[in-house]
Amino acid sequence: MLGRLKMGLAILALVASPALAQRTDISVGMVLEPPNLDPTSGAAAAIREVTYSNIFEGLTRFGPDGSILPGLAHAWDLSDDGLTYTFHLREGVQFHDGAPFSAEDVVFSLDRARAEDSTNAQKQLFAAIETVTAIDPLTVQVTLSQPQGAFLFNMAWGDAVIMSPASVASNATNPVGTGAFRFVRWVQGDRLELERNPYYWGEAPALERATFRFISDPSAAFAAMMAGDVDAFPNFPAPESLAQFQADPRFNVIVGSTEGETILSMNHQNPALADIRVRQAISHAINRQDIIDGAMFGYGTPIGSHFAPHHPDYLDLTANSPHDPDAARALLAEAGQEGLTLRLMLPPPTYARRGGEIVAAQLREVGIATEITNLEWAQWLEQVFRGHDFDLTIISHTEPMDIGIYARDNYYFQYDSADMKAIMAELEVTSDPDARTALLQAAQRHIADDFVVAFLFQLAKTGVANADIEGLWENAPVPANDLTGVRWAR
Amino acid sequence: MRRAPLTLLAGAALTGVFALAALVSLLWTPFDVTAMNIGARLQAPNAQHWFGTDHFGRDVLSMIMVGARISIAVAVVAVGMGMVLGVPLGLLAAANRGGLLDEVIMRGNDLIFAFPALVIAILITAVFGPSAVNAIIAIGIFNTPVFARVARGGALSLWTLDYIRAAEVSGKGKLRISAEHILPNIANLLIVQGTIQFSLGILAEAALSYVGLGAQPPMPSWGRMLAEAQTMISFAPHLAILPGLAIVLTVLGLNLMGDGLRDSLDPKLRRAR
Amino acid sequence: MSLIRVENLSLDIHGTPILRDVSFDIAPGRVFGLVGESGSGKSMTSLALMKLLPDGATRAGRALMDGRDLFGLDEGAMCGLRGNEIGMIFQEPMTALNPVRTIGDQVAETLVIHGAARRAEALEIARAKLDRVGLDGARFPLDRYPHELSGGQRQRVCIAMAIALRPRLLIADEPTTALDVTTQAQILDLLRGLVAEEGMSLLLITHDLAVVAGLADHVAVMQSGRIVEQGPTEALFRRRAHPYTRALFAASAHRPARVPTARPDTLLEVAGLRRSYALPRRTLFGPAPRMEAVRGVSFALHKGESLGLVGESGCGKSTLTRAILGLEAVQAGHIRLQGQTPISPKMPKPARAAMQVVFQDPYGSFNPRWPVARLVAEPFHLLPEWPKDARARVEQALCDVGLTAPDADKYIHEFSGGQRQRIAIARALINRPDLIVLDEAVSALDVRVRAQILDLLARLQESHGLGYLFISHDLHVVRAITDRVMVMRAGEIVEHGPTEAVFADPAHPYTRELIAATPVIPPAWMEEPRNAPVV
Amino acid sequence: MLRFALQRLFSLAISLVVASLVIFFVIEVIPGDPAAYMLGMNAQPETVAALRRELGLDAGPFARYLAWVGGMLVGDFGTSYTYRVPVSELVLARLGVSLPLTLYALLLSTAIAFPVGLIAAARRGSGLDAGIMGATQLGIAIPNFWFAMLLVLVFAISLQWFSAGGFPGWDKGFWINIKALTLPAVALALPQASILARVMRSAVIETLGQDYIRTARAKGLSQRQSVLRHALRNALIPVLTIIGLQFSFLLAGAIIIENVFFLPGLGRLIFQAITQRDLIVVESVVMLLVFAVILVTFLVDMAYAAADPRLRRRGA
Repeated sequence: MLGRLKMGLAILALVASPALAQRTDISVGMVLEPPNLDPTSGAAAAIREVTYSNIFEGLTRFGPDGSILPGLAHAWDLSDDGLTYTFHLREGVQFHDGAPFSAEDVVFSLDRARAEDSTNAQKQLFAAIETVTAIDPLTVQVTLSQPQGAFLFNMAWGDAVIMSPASVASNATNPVGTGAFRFVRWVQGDRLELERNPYYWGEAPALERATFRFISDPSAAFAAMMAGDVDAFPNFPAPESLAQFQADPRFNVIVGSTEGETILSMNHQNPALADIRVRQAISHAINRQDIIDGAMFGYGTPIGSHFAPHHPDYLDLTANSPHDPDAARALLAEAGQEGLTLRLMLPPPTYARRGGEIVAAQLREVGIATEITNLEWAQWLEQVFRGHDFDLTIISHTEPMDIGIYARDNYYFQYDSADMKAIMAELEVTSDPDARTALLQAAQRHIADDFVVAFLFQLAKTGVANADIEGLWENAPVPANDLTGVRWAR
Repeated sequence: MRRAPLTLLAGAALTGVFALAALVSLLWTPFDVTAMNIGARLQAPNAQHWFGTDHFGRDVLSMIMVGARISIAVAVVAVGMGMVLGVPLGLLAAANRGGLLDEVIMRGNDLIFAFPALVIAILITAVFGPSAVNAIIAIGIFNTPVFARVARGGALSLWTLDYIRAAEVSGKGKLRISAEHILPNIANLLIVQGTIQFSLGILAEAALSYVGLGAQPPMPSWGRMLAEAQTMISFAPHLAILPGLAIVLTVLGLNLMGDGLRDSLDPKLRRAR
Repeated sequence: MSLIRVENLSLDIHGTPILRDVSFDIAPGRVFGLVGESGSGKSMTSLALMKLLPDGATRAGRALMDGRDLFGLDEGAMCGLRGNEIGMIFQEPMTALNPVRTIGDQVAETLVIHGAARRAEALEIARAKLDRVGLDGARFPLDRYPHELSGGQRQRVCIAMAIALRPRLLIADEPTTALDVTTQAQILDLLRGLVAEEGMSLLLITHDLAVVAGLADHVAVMQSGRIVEQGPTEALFRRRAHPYTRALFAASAHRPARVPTARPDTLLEVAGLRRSYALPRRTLFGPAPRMEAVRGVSFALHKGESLGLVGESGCGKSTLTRAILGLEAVQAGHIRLQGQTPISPKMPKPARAAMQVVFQDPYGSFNPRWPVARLVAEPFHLLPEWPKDARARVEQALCDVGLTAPDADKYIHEFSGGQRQRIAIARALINRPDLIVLDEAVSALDVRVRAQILDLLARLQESHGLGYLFISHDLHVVRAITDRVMVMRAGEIVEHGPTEAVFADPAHPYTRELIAATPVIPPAWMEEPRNAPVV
Repeated sequence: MLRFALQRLFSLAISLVVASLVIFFVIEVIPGDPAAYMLGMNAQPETVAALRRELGLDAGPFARYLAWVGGMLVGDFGTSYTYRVPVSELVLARLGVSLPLTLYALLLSTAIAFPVGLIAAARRGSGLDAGIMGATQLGIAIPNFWFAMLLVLVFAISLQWFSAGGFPGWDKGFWINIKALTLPAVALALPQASILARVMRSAVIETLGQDYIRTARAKGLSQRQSVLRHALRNALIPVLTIIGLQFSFLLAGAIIIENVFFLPGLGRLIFQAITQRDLIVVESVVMLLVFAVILVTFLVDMAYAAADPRLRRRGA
């Protein structure tokens, strides 16, 4: 380890001489540190931001635009009944510890994820799988219990990566995958280092070394970028500083889209909020552009339903609930809810904390008082998400294509609509693209008309990078910092 | 000796300005402190907004005035709590000096001192949620042993005096003596310590609300104003500088006042000057 | 021919006049005594000579030594002078030494700082000097720390330090005031020997006329910053020309006129009293050794009687006093007041009412935040209920002790030390007790005030039929005010009997030692001035 | 001395037991489940239950307390829930930052405070003294996080003399790390130095009023000599107490500063562990800090005894 490190330093010293060569190392800033490095046993986005595609790979993978690309499987066949997928695996792939990759590893990984005692945070991705069988070392057959339109999409998630049984137990601290980079070391609380995997099956990445630095404080992040301690900050935590980076030729500001629909969630168990007039009033009280300007300094796209604007099936429904305080007041009067007081629980991210203050001010305009409580994530999960002990909360739902949450039983906002459930059930078994589009748009309209929650805006991905870096993902279809295509231009 | 009234005056004047601002804010502020005007955000100080506006377009002067109220209220109540709990403990320990109760109280004190204060504050807010009340509790807990120690120290030296003997000979019990003779005579010490703790309380409240554990929005507080301003310091420096100055000047005023008070209340120190 | 000549020394501190036109000569090899009551300016005179005055002092006059005016020297020159030409020792030996440095080191420092010797050599000289002041090398190696020595031993270290460079003038500011009488005698002997041997002059500052009488060749009497009278000791003592000198002498020899009031019935009975304290353990698991403060003390005090208790510090008289006052539990024996319930910390309140106390320190005896009326009334707390005529009784008590009724509304800081002691007595009288314990009650007072308080005590005893337990280290006072006396040493009463008998013919060697050590003015000097030879 | 030490050790042990109980049960009642936190919004209840079993969270609180305390006695602090590495490893790595930072800040504050306090005491009442006292008042009044902000703005962003934060690691060389710790240490040291200078000044002034200083002056020592030879060592005793207190304060109290300079120190570990409900880490680190404080207090007591011969023989 030390020897390797010294060699690395020597190489670094050689290549770091000015104008000799392009830089081949990068320091990437992240707001949150991953708690551990096993994406199959933990939900933290930070785990994926480090490991996705860099260390671990799945059968399929997301491209920068959200399309599904071949991963460890270079091709696949689907049976006519839509129940059996046959994956053809790549040849000559090996894990970082030298273990060869084969169909058995796929069987192991998928079986582990759906087992009784699985601790996979997205276990529902695997719910449709009936059996997984290795036909031969390079062929795997997956049988589903019912056709699933999104199966290949599901297999591209970070939670569905393939691991080796030999190293699975220690992946939390010493991840061993098949990706283009391998794990070097992790200084907890500070940084995590990767180096190029010389035995990578695909095209060798341009970078030789990559360091992720964990900087949670927004002003520290700003300082680190400005001082050149960090080369890129793909999810920069302080949108207010972006204008300055934009004005500085040393930096590129990368503004892209995410899958994060940011909503003002309402608890339908609260008798006042069970009344659609109150919910509609709240929706009219909200001024989306003020929230985007005030909280996100202009970064974000207003939405009128729970759907990503960059998706082809998106419908712009913002006109359904325009900013109209008078209408809001009238609706509240009609519902007999003047003088309503609601508890607004806010998780840590800026969009929630700042957005919450603006929302509170806007609700006050129409006569709704709010009591703001700032919660940490753990408390938010326990109290709001699991305990349903809240009236209002602001949260960004970052999973892709997650409009289905409005059809879930006993989901935290406690919305219960038979119509919505019917739409989603039909969608599940529909594979015709036009029919799917129609269903998805019906779903968008349904929840917008029901004013289930107040839809605020689509979270933007705002990153900052050294102007000489190219190949960073602009958008975030999934949380990831895929470094395989990143290179220094000069 | 001649400097004492000057520091006292300067300190009282500084503190008075902020106390006055806090009082006035109860009745009137230049602007509604919670009213947002996103269009008018991040204005530098100008004729209309003397201290400029913040990222939500709120008036910074109004926020600083209300923030003074929060800071002072939290610090006063926390110091009061420390006094109410700590002074009787200290008196009790001194009355039983050398005894088991004394030992238990003093060891308990040491133990509280041994806990890292900010960490405990974070734990308290993790249990009860962040709020001004919990900030008060956290600061108050750490004020308690301070006052216990000061009260005990002052009381111990008094317990050796003959008028305490005389009171004992007059059949007075420890508690009665502590209340009648000891407490009034350590009042000076407690007032001086109270001023110091008050200023520390302001700093502690600022630190707690800076990390988001103090008063919750929309109530403005100096610490949170600083935290929010931090990322904007390079293009809206007034947001970071003005609340910071408010903290510095209030604490400075209180410290000067504490020094002045000590000098004028403690004849021993007055002689030493 | 004089070693040092002070001319018209005047001193103000922050504008307050302290000294006015003080002039005197000290001859080589002679002892010059400066006597006066507290606040008369005698210590300031010595500090002025050393130029160690506090901030804010302004000075006029001259102090000539070898024709040089000390007051005209700069600080550097003075540093060269102090410790070298003029040595000085102070009143409080317990705090005069640096607690964190060894005694050898501190004595040697005098030599090193003046460049008189290198360190190793200086330590040798320090050894010799310590031997000279009576601290032999076997028991007092150079690496002892001050806290390991008693007060008298520390004063010896201070003396060794002051004489290390054989200065020509030694200033001793109340060198024995803080010491026990037997120790005082030894230190005075030592100073006398040093003056004779080393041929240096001594400026001895004291409030005690008897000390001066035994030691000084010349005496100056100071009052309020002025020297009112000076001259050769014996002549001055005999002549007493100035009224103040006369008053001072009269007061120091004062014995109040007493009428015997003792009756045979027992007021206080102490039988077989024992009290010991645990000391820190010497070994980890062995039993803690105990210090026996009081070892089987028995005595009785009769109604209207004045009983003295004398002894040096550490003899156990404080513990005994506390036990009698019911502030401390005892391990064996008992104390009864008028044959009632035994006295103990848990005794019922009314049982305490028959006994009161007056303490030594007139400044620490009163809560500064209470008016005198409340202070004096405090013992009413012992009564079953607060008397309706409380105010009248307070005023009566104040009048009894020579104060006035309006004084009841003042605060304690408005009174002088002697007046405070009167208030303390008023407080003790308020419940009309039978017994008053006087714990060093006049020890902190100047002689003239002391005489007045003694008169007051004698008068009150007569008028109120009081019993006194008079505890003191001062044999003069005990002799003046008591009927019987007990001598206490190491927790035991070694001798007791009628006061005059004990003083005239002490039986126990320790009593004899005590009496011998007490400095006295030769009785012949004290005859009325008209008999004195004219000088 | 030995007896004194043993006595203090005994009360130290009792304090630790009480502290461990308080810490464990306070942290137990914190709402929020580490397993739920780790698995996020989409996790199914049985998945959370499985993870709880895996982490050993299904045992009763009392059993877990005993296991925790028992483990600590043999040097096993348990395994972090989220990081999945031994707590002792985490803590050791963080100490590698926090300890040097604390010592650096302490060194700075002492190096500033000693001469400043001494000069102010020696020139008591002068304009210089007034100036120094005013400056220290200001130093105490400035919140250290605000000061840190200004330091970053000036020295890292504008002048670029220092990096804005981070910690290269000791394997990268000594000076580079010292440089990285300089701004944080300055931010931490300023208020501490101000306090220490004031304590130093009043301690020296107090000792200067002692009788033995008068004795020393009467021996012919100049004002300066008497300060250096006699006042200083006696004045050190209260100063030592403050330094002891500051050590423990800095060790844990640097959370905010560690955030501003994104240093991987103990304070941030605790903060992060609390938000992630990594309770075993919180418990162990708080316990360790309490232990450190109690130990430092003990050492300061022992240092007193060494500095002051009057205490040295107490109970010997």
